[in-house]
Amino acid sequence: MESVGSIIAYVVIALSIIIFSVLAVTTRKILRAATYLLFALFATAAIYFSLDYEFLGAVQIAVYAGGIVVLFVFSILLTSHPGDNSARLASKKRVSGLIAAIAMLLVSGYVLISRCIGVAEPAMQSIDMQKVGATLMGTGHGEYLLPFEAISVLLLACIIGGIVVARKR
Amino acid sequence: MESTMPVLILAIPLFTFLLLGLLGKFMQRGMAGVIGTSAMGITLVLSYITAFTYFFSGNPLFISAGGDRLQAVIFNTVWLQFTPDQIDAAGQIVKHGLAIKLGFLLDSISAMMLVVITTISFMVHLYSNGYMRDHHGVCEKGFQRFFAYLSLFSFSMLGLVVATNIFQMYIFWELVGASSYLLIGFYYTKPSAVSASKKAFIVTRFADLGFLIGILILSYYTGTFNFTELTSVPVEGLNDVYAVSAGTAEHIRSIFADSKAPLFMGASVMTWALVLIFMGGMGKSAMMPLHIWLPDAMEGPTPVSALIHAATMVVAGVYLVARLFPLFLMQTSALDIVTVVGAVTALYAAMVACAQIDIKRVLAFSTISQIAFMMVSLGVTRIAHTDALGHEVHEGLGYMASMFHLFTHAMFKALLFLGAGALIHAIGSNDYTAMHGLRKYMPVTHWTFLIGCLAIAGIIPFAGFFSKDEILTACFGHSTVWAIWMTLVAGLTAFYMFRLYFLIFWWKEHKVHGEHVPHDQPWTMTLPLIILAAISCVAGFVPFGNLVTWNGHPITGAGFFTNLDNLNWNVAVISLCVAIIGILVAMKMYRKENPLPEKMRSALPRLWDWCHHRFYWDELYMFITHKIIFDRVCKPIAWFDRHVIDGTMDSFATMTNRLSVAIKGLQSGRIQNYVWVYLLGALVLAVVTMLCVL
Amino acid sequence: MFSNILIYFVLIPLLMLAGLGISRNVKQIRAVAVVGSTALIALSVYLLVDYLGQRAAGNEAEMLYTGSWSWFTPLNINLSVGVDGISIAMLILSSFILFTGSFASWKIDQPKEFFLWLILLSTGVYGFFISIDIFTMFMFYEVALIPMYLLIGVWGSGKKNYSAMKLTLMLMGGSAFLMLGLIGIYYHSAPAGQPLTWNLLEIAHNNAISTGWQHFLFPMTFVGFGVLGAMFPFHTWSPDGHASAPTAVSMLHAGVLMKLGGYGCFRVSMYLMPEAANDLAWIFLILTGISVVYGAFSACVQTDLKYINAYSSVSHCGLVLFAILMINTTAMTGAIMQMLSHGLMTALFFALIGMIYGRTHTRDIHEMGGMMQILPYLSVCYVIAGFASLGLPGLSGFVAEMTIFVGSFEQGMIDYLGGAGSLRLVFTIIACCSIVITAVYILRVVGKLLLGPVHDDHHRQLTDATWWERLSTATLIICVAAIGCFPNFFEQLIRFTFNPEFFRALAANVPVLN
Amino acid sequence: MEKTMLCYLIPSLIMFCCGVYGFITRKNMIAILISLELMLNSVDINFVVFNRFLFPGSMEGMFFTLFAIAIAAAETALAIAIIINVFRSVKNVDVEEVSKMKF
Repeated sequence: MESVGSIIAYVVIALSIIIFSVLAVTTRKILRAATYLLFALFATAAIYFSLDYEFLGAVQIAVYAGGIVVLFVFSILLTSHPGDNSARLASKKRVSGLIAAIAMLLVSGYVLISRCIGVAEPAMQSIDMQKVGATLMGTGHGEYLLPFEAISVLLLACIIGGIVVARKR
Repeated sequence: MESTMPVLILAIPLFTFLLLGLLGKFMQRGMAGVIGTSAMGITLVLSYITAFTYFFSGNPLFISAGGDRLQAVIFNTVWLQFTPDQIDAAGQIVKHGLAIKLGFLLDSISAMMLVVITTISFMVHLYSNGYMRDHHGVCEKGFQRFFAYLSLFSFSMLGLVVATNIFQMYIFWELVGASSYLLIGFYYTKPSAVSASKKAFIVTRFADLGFLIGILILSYYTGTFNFTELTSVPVEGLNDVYAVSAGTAEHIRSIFADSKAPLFMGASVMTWALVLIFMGGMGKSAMMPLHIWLPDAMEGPTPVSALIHAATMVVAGVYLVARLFPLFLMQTSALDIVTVVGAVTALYAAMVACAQIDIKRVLAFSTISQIAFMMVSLGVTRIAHTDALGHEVHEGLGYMASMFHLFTHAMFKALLFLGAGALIHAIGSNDYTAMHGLRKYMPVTHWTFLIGCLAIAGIIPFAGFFSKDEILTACFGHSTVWAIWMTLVAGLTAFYMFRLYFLIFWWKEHKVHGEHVPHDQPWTMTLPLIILAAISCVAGFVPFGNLVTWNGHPITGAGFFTNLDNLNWNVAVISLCVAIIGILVAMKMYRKENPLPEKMRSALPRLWDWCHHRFYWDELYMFITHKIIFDRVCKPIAWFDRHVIDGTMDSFATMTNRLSVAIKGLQSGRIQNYVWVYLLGALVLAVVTMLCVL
Repeated sequence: MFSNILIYFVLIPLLMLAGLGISRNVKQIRAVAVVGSTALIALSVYLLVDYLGQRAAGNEAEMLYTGSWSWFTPLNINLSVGVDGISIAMLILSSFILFTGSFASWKIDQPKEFFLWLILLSTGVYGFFISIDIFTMFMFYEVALIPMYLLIGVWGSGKKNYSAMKLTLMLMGGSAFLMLGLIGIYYHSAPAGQPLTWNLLEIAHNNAISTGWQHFLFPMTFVGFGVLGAMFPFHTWSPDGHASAPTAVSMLHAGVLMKLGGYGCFRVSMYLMPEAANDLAWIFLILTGISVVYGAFSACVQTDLKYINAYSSVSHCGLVLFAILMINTTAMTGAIMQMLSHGLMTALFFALIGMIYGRTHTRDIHEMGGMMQILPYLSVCYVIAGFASLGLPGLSGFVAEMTIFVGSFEQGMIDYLGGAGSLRLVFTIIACCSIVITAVYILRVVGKLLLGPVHDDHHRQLTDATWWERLSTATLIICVAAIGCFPNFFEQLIRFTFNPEFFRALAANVPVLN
Repeated sequence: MEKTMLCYLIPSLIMFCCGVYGFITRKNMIAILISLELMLNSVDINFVVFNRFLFPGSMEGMFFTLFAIAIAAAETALAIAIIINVFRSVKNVDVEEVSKMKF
């Protein structure tokens, strides 16, 4: 039996994920969409915390909320005038979007409900940073040096690519 | 006989053609005429020597010990080998493969034709030097070209008559057709000349199709093209010398008869072959129904008409039948066809000639009629028997008569044409309505023309009398019906020729327009007239029965007056009477201006119309070629090609295009669409999987 | 490799390409084209002389100058070369037409690019004729086809994009069939257990293609090559393509490229699959027989000079395939003669049409007339070409047609008397009719275009042929006349290949006279 | 009341569906990118949840999410660079208008 606090926390998190996600894709002001996204990301970070992945939650906040959303905001400011509303959606498009989304929801929801019901949260020790670091740097089984290096190269490439693409000619 | 002379006979005209054709425009016009004429003169001399040697030298190559004339192959080289020679193990040739050879076959008819061709050709060359100039003596434009073409024609015609094999004949047959085309269309700026030349070529080409197929059939069965293998046997002990033999022809016939399929559509294959070959002859010799090109061919310059369309090329058909005569003799059904075609054409052409206004057209139809005489004469020739009048008819009399008539007709018809040319040159029109009463102005032309008319009408002692008499005798020997038919045609001939003569030279006094008074032409034009008139007077005495017979065996003895001795006087009297009646009727109607012709015409309007319009053959042909072949065959085919065949091909392209346009929407480039489709696809797959698994 | 003379037939064009690459102005470009094509003529004539010498010395091999260099070992693809009399005839034809074509495009726009593609095309042509490896043959075939698209699309006239696209697509469609056929042949090229091969001679020697497979592969290859040979009903690229193509391209295309079709038909289809050739000839005999008269009838009512000539090509090339299908030594010899003859005279025709079009800017015969008075030289050449086309003795058309007719008729009679049906006989006679129809359309053009009064007074200012035009046409006329006057030389050159020992299709069809 | 795995997965699924809806319907390229982030994020949650509930002893899910976040950052940076570049040349970030490179 969970504590009431954690249930309330869960409900808040789940609701904010749902609400902000819906808002992020339905609002007609792009800057607001970015803000809603930010809240959804925070809520996700909260899920990570609640599942005892503190490091991951921290990364989520730092990279996503702190980095990506800021990028979004800058780019929005660069490409649109504040107060612009995006055009109303054509109903055909909205219907097709809704069909896809609801079909997805139904099919996946059916699978989830029929298969994943009743898996309780097992006990888990909180993961300390040292272990994370060792795993990331190790080369043994279940250790991630190679992907880490690959990610580093990728990020470097992205930096260069971003500069090249966005550079003024 | 060494072969340089025959080679030269062919080479000189060819060389002259190339010389004038390639370099003609760099030389003065008159020069071209001189070169052409003198080259032809040399050829004339060489041909005369050759013919004289053949007929009178007594050389064993040319005449056998028994007095039979032989065929000598002077030279013969392979030009195109179709099937290889079959060689046995020892390297000996077992059987010669099929090959076109080019060579020189000297026998009585080719020697005779050499004389005819070179004589007429030389006369025409000479005459053209005057004719192809205007009244101030300035040469016409294209003078060099004209002589080049004449040389080409002479070369081709000489090559045709000396052919050693039927394919060589076909080759030169086509070449004379082409040179005829070029010469008819000499005045190429005149649309009528252009269409006439086209017509001549295409009609004869159509006939040649039959000729070609005939050759193919004949050569398939016999395995050879060579005349010497088809009709002759080699003479013992001499190389390349042959004697015409009925036995060989009989052997050929047996090859056909013994083959697996001797009959085709009821007639024997050999008859088919010969009739198809004869079809080629019909085209060139303007036999009905392939005669329609010849009257139009008169669009060419008149000397050309004299050379090609009166004396030489048009008798090629007769020559062809004569060349293969032993084969025809073996297949009398083919000969019957020759007879019928000839007889019908003779009457038809004679009737039409009575109602023409253009003097050259009259002469053209007269030519058709006279050639038909030769054809009939060949057609009625059979082996020896007794005729209806109780006379012994010699084997091959008709053949001899035919060749005889060919010879005499060439002379007097060339004379008539050249005379007509002189008139046209003087008057500037082809219609007799523009002439009338010219006898005082152009005496030389008048007298020579009269001689020509007498000769063609068959009045003793002019050339036509003898040859026509022999023909009629041969006809009587075969069938009384045809004999009477041909006698009537002979009468008609006399009538229409004298109608022409009187309308040109008598009828009424000539009206002189302005300063231009018609007069005789310069010597280059009158000299040939006089020479040909002289020949027409004496040619009848040439002992053809001795010189030219189908198997080389003389019918009559040698000597100058033998023709008179050998006349069948019964026939001669009949034909003379008929001819004189014809002349008298013509004289009555046309000597002085009188209303009789007009009355006749209004009395028989239908007949006049039909004759005047040549029985509407041209209209019929026009209908067939334009309305049926062009409009009903060619145009639908062209339409079919563009719309059905090409349309199908295009519709493949259009269909592909439509399909890709239809599919193109899927590949819209909009990532959102892709995602949508992808997602739904994945979901469907998921559902399907679930339904299957669960 | 370079000791084999045949390699130079590909090497010289490649050198010419290099030469064009470095040439700076139009004079240098012309020099490269003329020198190169002259060298090719010299080479092919030398090859001819040497070949005859070897044959005279008693060399009885089927192909001479053979050589083979490995190219892609896993699939056993080699660059194998070798020639016999027929290939040599084709090489000579190609050289002369390239030579005259270079002169005919003396004043072309963008000469460098034009000659570049033209010579690339001829590289393909030469490569095709010297190859005896069917894979490289196919490759060179494609090399010859592709430049055509650009040559027509860029330098053409009229609705050139459509025509270029149509021509290329239809020929490529043919290639698809062809490739299928060739790969099929490869997989049946050797008896089980032996290595597969693309080499023509080895395949023929192995004789391992089963009759059932032949029945499938023969139509594939025959149709594939037949499309290029303008076989009914796959001929419709020809009128449009030729009408739009620039002069030299029309010349090369009708003169040489269409011969690739006929050559391929007999070298691959008939040679490698004799049983199927005998069994299935009747289908294609009907199609090609139709081509012959159909093309001729269509030509009778066309008004565009190039269309007339294109349809006449359909008719004449139909005769080539028709004769090949007779499977008779004489007829097949005639077919090769017809290829030579048609190549030369149609090149002459297209050259002349191009020259007339270049002056009058129209090809409609109703808009021209009396050219004989204005352009005497070109007109006389046109008349000569016309005479060659309608089969006047002394020019090349006659000997080719007569050889075909004699051979076909012989085979037709053999069939007919031997109880094998009268199809060949009937179609031979139908094909013979084409000589009349040909005369009709040729004389129609000559009458309308050259003779008669001048139709358009503006045309009176036109000037007659320039020296390069004269050279080009005169060369072709001399070639046409040479074949027409001395046909036996060419017949003997060609005939060697049609030996039943080599050419197995003939073995079933050895002529027996009665 | 126990918090089962489903409790986490359902919000994540809804988030994903929102992403799908947004991705399909929005025209603004940045909005599309935002939708994409939503989807990515929901997937991240799933990884973590599965790791946490099914394989509590191992860390694969967590690390995968970690890398996914890093890659998402890189991708977003690049995408935004491209969008800004596109905006510079066509003065628009509407995905319908940017069709010059199509076909």
